[in-house]
Amino acid sequence: MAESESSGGVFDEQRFLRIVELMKEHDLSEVELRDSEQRISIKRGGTPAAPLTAPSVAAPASAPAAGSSQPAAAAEDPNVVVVKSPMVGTFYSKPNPKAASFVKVGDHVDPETTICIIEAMKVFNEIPAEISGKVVAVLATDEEAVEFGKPLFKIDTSG
Amino acid sequence: MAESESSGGVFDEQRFLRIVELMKEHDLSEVELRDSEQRISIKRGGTPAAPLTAPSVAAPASAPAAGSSQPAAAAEDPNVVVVKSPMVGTFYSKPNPKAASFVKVGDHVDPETTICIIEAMKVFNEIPAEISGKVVAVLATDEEAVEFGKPLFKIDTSG
Amino acid sequence: MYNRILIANRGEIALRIIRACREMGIETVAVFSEADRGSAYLDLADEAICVGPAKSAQSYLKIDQIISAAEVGNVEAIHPGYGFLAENAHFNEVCRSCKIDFIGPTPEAMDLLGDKNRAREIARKAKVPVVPGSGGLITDEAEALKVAHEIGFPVLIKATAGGGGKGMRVAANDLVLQTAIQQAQTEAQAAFGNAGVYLEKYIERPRHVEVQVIADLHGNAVHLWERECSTQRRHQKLIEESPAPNLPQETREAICSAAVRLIESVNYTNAGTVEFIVDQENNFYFIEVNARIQVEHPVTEMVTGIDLIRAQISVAAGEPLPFDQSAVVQHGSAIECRINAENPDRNFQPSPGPITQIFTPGGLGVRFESHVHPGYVVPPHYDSMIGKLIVHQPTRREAIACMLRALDELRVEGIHTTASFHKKVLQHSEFVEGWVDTSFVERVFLTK
Amino acid sequence: MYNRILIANRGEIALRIIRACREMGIETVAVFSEADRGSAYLDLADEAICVGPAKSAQSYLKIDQIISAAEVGNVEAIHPGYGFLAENAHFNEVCRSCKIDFIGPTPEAMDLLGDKNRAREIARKAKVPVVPGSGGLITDEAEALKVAHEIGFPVLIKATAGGGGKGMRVAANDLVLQTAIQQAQTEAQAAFGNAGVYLEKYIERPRHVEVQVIADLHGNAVHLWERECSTQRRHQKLIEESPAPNLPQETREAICSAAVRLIESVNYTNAGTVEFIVDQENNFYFIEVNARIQVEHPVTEMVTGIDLIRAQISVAAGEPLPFDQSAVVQHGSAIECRINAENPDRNFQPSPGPITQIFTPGGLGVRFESHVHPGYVVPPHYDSMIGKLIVHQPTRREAIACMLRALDELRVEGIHTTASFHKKVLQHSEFVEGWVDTSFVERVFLTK
Repeated sequence: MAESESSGGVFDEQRFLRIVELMKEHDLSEVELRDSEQRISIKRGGTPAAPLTAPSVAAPASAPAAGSSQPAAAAEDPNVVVVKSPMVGTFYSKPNPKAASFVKVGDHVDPETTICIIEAMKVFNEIPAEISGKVVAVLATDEEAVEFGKPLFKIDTSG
Repeated sequence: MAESESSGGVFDEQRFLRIVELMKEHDLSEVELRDSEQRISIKRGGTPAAPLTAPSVAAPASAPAAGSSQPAAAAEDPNVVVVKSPMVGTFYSKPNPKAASFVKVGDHVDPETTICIIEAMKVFNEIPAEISGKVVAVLATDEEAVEFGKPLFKIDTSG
Repeated sequence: MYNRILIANRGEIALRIIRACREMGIETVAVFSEADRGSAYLDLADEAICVGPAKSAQSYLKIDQIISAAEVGNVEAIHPGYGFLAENAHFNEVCRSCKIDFIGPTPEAMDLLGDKNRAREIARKAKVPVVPGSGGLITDEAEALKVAHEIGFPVLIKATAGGGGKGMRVAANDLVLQTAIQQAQTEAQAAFGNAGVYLEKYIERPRHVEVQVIADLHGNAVHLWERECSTQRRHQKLIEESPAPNLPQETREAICSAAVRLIESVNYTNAGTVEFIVDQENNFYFIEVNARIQVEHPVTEMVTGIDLIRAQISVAAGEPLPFDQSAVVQHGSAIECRINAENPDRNFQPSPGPITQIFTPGGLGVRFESHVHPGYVVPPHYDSMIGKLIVHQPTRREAIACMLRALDELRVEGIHTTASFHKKVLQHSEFVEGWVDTSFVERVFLTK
Repeated sequence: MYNRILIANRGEIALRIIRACREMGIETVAVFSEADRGSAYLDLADEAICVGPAKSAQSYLKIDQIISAAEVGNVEAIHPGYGFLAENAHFNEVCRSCKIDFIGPTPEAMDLLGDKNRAREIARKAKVPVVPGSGGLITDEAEALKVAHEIGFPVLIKATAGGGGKGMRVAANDLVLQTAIQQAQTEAQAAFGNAGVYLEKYIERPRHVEVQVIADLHGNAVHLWERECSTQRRHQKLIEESPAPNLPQETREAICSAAVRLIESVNYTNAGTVEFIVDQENNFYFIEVNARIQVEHPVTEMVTGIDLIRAQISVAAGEPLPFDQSAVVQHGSAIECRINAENPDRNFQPSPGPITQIFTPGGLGVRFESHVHPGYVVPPHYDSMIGKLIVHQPTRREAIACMLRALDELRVEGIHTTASFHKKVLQHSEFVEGWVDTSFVERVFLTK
């Protein structure tokens, strides 16, 4: 068995490369070979025609963010929620230049905890966390212009 | 096992290539062969989204007919060859209105047998069969305007 | 001149303004809702700022968000386009208080003309004809007859509290008027709890003719001639053209002068449209002023050769109009068809969704104004217009032929559009001969 | 007027002619090679006939197949477009013998002007300036000096059997001329086995200026003013415009009158272009006549408002020109960029293949003439031009700004195009100031 694995088993690089070569040569997009317990399945070229119909310069307006308060990085960790800006304006992490930040990484926040200020039309809007958890990242910098939906904080709701 | 693997196993390159060849010849995009534990699955050409980028109204100028004298209906029967018009003009099946047709279905033709006339610029061009075989279909009608590459006859070269 | 402006709009008009700015060397800040995120036209702006979710009320109509974007984007002026905040005098006022130029008329002029009755008053003072009427409630038959004889039959009886045709009656002579007055009063009482009615001259088969005007901050006001927009469905314009066909030259000149007179009387500035109805005898009556750029402005641009968006921006920035009245000449004939994502075979039901493929028409005299592209998804949140097809030819006959071939070239796959309906309209004898009135589309195509 | 014509061409010019015919109510028969089968523009013709395989020699250039298609298609006339058979006097003759109108000049006029030397003779007789020269071979130094003094230094010594620059020498004074004559003779002898040389005035940094003309069958000939086409790479025009910048009005008028004089002297009919070179002192010299419509005809259409393809078809059908000289006025400024499927970063190497996606520019003053569409495959068999981007604006400065924004909007994916190169050219001070000569592109962009 050990013998066959090196000279024809599914992990045999020579055979693998040979199949890939044949795929290129004959313009094969997908190959699957199976023999009882052995199985080799290779796809080539991938991402069918998506780039054709939806080039980067023209990403369709199809899939708008599902809602500004949804976690944006769910794939990372389902407990980590991204708090997004509810408005256009200028971000401030502290009530005044000499004060400490409202929150910093590691802090625990409650839904009503003010986490930052967004200045819009000369009005300083205190933004509450709206959820409970531990701040794991601050994603905006002081005096940064933020648009609607801009990620501001990551908060771990399991914390 | 060793025996079967070299002379017909799923990893047999000869067999693999034969399948690919057949796929090309018959323009197959996907093949799956399964026999109890053996399975061979091959896809070719891919670009599943072709219909999106190349809608019927805008069939790309990509794949011109491979050549006017190639069999057009190979999938039907590899022995049946379609004779196409080598020029633009008017099709006549007989030398004059009162005469019999040059050929009719069931007739045997040789390469030099005149099978029709194409009139172009007042010149009556006698068109030879250019292959041997039995006429199995006449695809143009008398006085029909035909373009370059228009199928005129089907000839069974095995007959 | 401005260095940087914000465009408080979306879609084709946002792209139209971006194009003008790029040509003028002005930077642009586009705003967008989440439904428009990723639209290709946003890439052509120097900056694009998301101002809210898909719903207009929370994005394109949200004044504080737009102003905030203007501040963050550091712009000197805002172009409102049409629709959304374009005729919102309050927004206009807020811009002023924030020291951001609003590219349009002043809040005062907008306010003054925004009320239809006040606008009619202004028109009367400027000696611009309005539809003659009783001017007040009619209480009895005798008064009704007197007024009717003054303004001339036929007359329209309208409920003062009315709407939707309820309590409306047309009377063509004394006899009919006498009975109709009572019926209308009874009907109005039943429908609105208010029996008050008034009389107005009934205009049979009216045409919608409007005049493009523009004025600078230095007292120069000019018109850019008229547009004919009678091809409408449910008061929505479908096809617009310039010049208006079959309009005597003296009428054309009289309407255009009246429009200038009216806007001069209120010191109106920037671009605007003065709308009239014209009856079958070419009498014209002022209806209202649209204090903004309009969807159909391109037909005027084609025949005059003047870029109206550039002109708007220039005059807002304080520059004098670069042309005087004598330099504004109509050359040839221009027609515009609004291409909507609607299914004309299903009562013009909206047809949002992905445009899998689009082939745009081209060639001499063809202009396609559209922000859509292959892969674009028409959002269901906004109006259904996906583009405007405009043609310009030496004659109206040639313009119709050119539009028909351009409509044939336009292919949109994935959604339904009104292109096929336009072809039917353009080939109808009434349109071809240039005698369309505002009832044309409903009368000819939509009654079964 | 014709009911049905055949278009003996492909690609953008075939589409251009189809569009004109549709607008005129004329049916069209398109021909195509197997490489163009399935191109979308063929769907816009009333009939499309395959005339052969991809190779032009066996399809678009095959006279018997084209004529046969015309007979089968039952047309009254053939429009040859440009290239292929457009200046083939024999084809023109065959059309006549088959009683099919050739939409272009007569075979006789074509023949007469097809030979450059004969054309120069005709020009001389019509008092149209040609580049001054010895008129015959120079045998010794003394004669060379005499001729050089007559025509003025600098002079160009050219081998009579020459080509490709071999045996060519520029001489700016007597001394250089004396040595150069001998060197040139020796070099010519070695290269061509023929020591014969002649002298011609050397034009430094010449500009290419050409005049659009058209004449009907009733003796009316007019010009449609000039085009400047000095932005060339390897004698291939890249950018064309009208009017020519920095050309004094009297020179403009003199060149245009000369062009009309020349074509009138040979009873030329239909559209044509008279090409000149203009030196830095605005002296102009006749070069040749292109007896056909040209790629760059749209810039003339934009500034004059005249549809040249329609005019060609009308005069071929025997109609009088619908305008006289005084009605042909230049309005504004138009520029055309040829968009080629070439990679400007790799020495303009052709880039055929599938266009996976294309976004076409639009808006006021922008015209895109192209037969390509998403999914179109640029065949490797023909020239690399995939479209022409044309803009029209009130001034040249605005036209350049408009072209730049339109080039930014144009996005072609899947293949390389020359769009990026055009942007560099349009922003170069020499172009912006309008002082481009025919060496500009090579001198500024291609020498490393």
